[in-house]
Amino acid sequence: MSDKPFAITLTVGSSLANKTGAWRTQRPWYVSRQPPCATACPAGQDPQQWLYHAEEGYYEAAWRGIMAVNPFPAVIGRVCYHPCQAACNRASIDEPVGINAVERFLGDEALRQGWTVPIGPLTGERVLIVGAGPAGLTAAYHLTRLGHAVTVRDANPRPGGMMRYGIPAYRLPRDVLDAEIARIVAMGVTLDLGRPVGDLRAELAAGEFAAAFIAVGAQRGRHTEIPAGDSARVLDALSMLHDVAEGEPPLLGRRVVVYGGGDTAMDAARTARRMGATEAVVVYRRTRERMPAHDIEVEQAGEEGVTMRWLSTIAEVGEDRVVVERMRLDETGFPQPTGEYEELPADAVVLALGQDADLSLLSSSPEVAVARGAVTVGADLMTDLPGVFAGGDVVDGERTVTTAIGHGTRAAAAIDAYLRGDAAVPAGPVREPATVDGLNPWYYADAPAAVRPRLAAARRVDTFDEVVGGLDVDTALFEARRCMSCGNCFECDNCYAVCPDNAIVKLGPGKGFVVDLDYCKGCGLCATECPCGAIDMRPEQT
Amino acid sequence: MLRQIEGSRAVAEAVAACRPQVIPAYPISPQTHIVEALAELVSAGSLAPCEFLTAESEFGAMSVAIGASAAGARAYTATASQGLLFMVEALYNASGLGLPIVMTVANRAIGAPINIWNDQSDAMSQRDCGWIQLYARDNQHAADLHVLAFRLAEQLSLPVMVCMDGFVLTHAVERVDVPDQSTVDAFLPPFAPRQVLDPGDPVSIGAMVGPEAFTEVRYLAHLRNLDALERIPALAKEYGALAGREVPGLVTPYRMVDADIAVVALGSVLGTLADAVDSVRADGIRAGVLGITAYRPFPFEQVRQALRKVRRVVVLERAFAVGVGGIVSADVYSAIRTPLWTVVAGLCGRPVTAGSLRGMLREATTDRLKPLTFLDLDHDRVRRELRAVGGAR
Amino acid sequence: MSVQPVKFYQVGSWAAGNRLLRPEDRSVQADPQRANSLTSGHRACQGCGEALGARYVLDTASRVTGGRIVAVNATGCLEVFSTPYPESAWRLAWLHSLFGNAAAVASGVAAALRVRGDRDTRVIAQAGDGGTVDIGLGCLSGMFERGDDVLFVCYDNEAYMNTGVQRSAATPPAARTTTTPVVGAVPGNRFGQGKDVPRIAMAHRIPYVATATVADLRDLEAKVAKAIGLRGARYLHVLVPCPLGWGTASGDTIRIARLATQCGLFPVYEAEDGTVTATTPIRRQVPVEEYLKAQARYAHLFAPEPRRDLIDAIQAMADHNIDEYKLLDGE
Amino acid sequence: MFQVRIHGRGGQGVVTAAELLAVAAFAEDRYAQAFPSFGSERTGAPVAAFCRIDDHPIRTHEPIAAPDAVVVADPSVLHQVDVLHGLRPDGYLLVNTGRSAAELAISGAVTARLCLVPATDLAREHVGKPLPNAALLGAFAALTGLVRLDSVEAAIRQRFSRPVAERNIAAARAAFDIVHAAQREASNA
Repeated sequence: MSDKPFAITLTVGSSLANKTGAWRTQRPWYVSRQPPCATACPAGQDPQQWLYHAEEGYYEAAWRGIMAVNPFPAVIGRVCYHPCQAACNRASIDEPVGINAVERFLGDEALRQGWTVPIGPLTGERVLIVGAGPAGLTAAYHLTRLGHAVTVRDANPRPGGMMRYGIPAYRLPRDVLDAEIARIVAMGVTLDLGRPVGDLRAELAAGEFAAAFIAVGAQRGRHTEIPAGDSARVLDALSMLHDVAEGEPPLLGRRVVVYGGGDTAMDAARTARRMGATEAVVVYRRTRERMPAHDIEVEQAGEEGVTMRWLSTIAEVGEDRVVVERMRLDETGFPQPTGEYEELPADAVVLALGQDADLSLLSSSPEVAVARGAVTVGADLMTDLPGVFAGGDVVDGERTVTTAIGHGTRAAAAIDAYLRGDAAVPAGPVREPATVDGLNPWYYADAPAAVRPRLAAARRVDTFDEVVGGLDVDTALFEARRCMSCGNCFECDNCYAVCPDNAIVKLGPGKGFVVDLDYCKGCGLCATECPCGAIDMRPEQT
Repeated sequence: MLRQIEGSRAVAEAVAACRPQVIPAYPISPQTHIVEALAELVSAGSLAPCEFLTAESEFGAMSVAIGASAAGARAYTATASQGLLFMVEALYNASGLGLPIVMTVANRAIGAPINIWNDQSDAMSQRDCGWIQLYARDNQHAADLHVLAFRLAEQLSLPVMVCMDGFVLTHAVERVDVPDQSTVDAFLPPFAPRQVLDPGDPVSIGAMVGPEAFTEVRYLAHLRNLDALERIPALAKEYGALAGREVPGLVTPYRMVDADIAVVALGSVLGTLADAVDSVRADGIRAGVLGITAYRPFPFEQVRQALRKVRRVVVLERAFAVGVGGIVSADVYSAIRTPLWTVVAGLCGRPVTAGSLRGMLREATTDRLKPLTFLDLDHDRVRRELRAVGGAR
Repeated sequence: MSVQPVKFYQVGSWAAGNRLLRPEDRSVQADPQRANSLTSGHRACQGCGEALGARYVLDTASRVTGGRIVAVNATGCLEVFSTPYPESAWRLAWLHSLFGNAAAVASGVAAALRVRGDRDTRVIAQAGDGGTVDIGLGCLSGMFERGDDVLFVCYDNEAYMNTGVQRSAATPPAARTTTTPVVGAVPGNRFGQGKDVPRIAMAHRIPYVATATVADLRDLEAKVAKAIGLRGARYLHVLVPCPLGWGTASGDTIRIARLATQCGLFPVYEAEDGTVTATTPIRRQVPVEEYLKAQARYAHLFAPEPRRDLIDAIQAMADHNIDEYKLLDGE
Repeated sequence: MFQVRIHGRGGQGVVTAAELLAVAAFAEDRYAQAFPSFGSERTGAPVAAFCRIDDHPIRTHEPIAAPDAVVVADPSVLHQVDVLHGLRPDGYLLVNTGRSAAELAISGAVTARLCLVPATDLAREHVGKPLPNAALLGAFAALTGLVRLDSVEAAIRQRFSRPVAERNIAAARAAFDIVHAAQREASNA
């Protein structure tokens, strides 16, 4: 304005003519890092991605995020040992985010709301899946979404595999399992039950199926030679759990000894308590620390009155007792006999010494390599027999429902690619890991994990009611919001606020931010004050 | 209205008639009676709306005036001597920012040695601070100059200093026609600032200016200051017509028509000079007086014209530059470019008597006056002191 | 089971904004429509804490008053880097007069507004520590004592940065400045000197005195809003780290300010009518070393050989603050 | 032009006295100029004030060196300052005292126009306070005839609130009468 005194009085905002971006030697760069929860998930889920929706109360969107990978949120929300939480960066601040509990809440909410998943246009291709367990049903779900016609065959009269016949109802209520399976079946999957597949080659000879997925699981309980009297009752844990699941519980008596140290042993002992056993003793040859069973299982078993005998082997089984030999660990940590014996009263002995897969269906397919009881597969889970894939407990790896679901998902993708004639499954972008030292934890308020209510331990022993309760709407939201969004912008506006030069442009909800390079001097405040480490400073090339 | 009234009171009432809106003040003799009177008028509600603030220092007082003026309020304050010097930084800022503040300086000497009596060393020390400087010859003039000062300041967006001799005028009870409200209102429109701090139309006032523009800023300020030489006579005429009396503007000649010796001076000494001139004329000495009202900007042309035919020019100084001599003399010389006499008189309240002035005129006309003379200097005392320090000359 | 109240644990109340919050509950700085009172193109150094503090304060004041503010600025970095002819980075009515008179000039502006009957426009005076605790203290005290309707904000970076990092009365003990060089038995600034101006302000019994830092945006904004809501003389003392003068990385400005509060050296509190009414507790206490180590102006405390004695003396100052302001008494 | 110098002590109101005299002259439409001896004297210190009265505008601002009249409001300054300094040979000397010239050790030779008046006593009597100004002005009016008594009264009324003014006017009149009577005696003698 000319009426203003020359030079002494200036027009407001005229500094915009001075492009201070020229001072910059480094520039902020918005990045997306791989959160540890996603890295750790055997099912290949990215919990952060769906928690983001859950934080806002968009539960259906969150649930669909899960369903993109895992069709069993309600099941996994109960039976998963959640390695995601073990990896969670929040553990270094207070406690890990209860990802698993939120997943269960979302799974249950979906069942309450009756949410369904659409299927794609039919391709006309048919796929055979052997085994209606988590791996098989997951593969069936994804293939069906992709438009392929899927037939699932299983020897058992009911679907679910280990989810039904291995995991007791107090850990996984059957109505939940049935509902999530029913949702898959409703998509058009053909279930062919009570129909074991004896010879895969013969099965595929008809050419009805363009591809097959072997997911028969490991159903056969391992045995060991123990001298036993004629009248001694020795059962196998798997068949015991199977019979209980089928409603034909075996007679065990008042005093039960379970032999083994895995989760199955805990399941057997806790089931025995529920079947009326006054004493349930777990005998294991190593120490608690070396026990393969997950802590939560051991802990809950203890709460339910199950007792443990570490460093012990069963030498002999009599009519109403077992003879136990004490062991000691040698320097390699291997148990060695001590020659010291004692007796335990026992009406029945349940063997939980691990399981093997029944691979007889491959007996006429020698080209399919098998090593140490597991089918050999490539990265795409395909066997040596083109078009024949395998996953779940029949291949090498951790034998959990979560891992099986991961296999099912990967196999489905691989089978789809195979059917389309694509070479490899397109791999997702490789992201740098979001480590805890990349965070600025100051900005995260302290928060304890939401309480997961439990039924009184006393009630568990005579009922198969679910032991661990779920989160309600409030606590689910609470838990979801504890996520720190490691390595990925969650629009906290810090970068926008801390820039001394107003050089961060806010694009609006969901759109994030961009740097105005006309004015950014490259001070790096935005990167330092980004809570989740989603901004890098990169040198300007000169 | 004609009143027998103390100069400070007359000035305070003239200022009040100008409706100042913010008056910050810090007390210092001999300015006190002016701000006391204004404080009373504000408290009594007869000057409203107006904010009277007691500042924590003269520096603070001028700073408050700067803020008030920049925010669009008519601001006034008064000070003297050390107080004016304590304000110096803010004085330059007020003129640099072009804020039309009006301030009375009740002229007083500067210490050390500490003193309270009248001379013009204080205002003279600020002759270059960018303010317009007007010097009152008597209390009527002082009262009228304040009314004129507000209009002039606001026309030019420049601060104006009205200088009146401390005690000699501020404490003298004389006959004054105190400007009445209707006359002032007719002459002085409400303050319409050139620039104002307004959230509705924001500007940034007080930028840092470097070599690329500072010279131009200063040159423009100089032109604006010179503009006062055109406006002052017009305003004096206009206001004089309204007030019904003559209001001395840039310069005032007295018996200069046939004068061959002229005394140039500022302030209250002009009255005494007129008496002295009258009496020496009785002795046949054709003397005259040129009174200067507007010292900044300096009216070179008017002074040149007034002294055109004069053979001898004496500049009577109420202040002096140690190591140099006359202050006003330098300005007068650059106006006339002919040799002149500098007489330093009445420092720190030493009376300037008609007798001494007559003697001065006689010496001047007989060429016995030294180029730099200290009127009524106690030569014996000086000689004794010089001897005492062994610095006899 | 006990239902816990739903909070935004992802960022709590610490980050500027949060997509989970209602817009009105987000900080002013999260608002895409914020005033940007000090806009882009100013010439402050990279990571300047003062530039940040000034925008935080004035944007909040602007939001609270609907843009009716006038700012008076003392001479100093903020003035120099914001208004070098021909460009101004301010987007509000702004006046710079002198180094030592910001408070008095603001008093004059307030008087002018009062006499014009404008009660909506609020006056903010701002100065660095030099313009506040040293050369400006006389005018500031006068403004306090008269109760003029002005909010005076001191952006304290603990030295005269504009002139090249010379000591001010706000420079902390042991700190290196160009006039407190690191030589002699006690290198850097002397112990036992300096002024606690917030306390001096409190001694005037003015309605509101508060300290804050650029590390706690919401706290700062709340205090500005509260101060603007009150009439009379108010004083806000904001710690603004200076990367140049403190010898810190430009990206660490906020982190350093945070450490200053978390070690106890800079107590954050509010006082009304001369009495402390609220303090912001330390959330994650750290020893003073962590704060000192990050700044080159304290390098001589750690090398060539560590000066445990001086570090302990500084820790003692922090501990004294922690006791005096009960900084560890939890929320 | 008639010039007056008033001597007294700080706090006795000699400055006010000079001002009242000027106002009285103004009331008679004459020109006057009153001013104090500029200084920072505190209460009790000897001070002086001045007043000029003329029928023409007064231009000069120099101090009064040769007064036509000297008023001494406090006799205790008589031998402390040279109150007679510059006094015209035929000048007036008005002294506030209840004593005689001899007692005050003022030789009658000083001036023919010496006048002693107990202004403080009159003030005590009429005003109730030992403030001699009004009485002295009344006496001055009688002694010099420079201003009329009613002009002095007008000045007093203008300056003070009504009751105070009336009491001071009473004192002024009393002093006026005393001096007037004394003058008549002298002229009759």
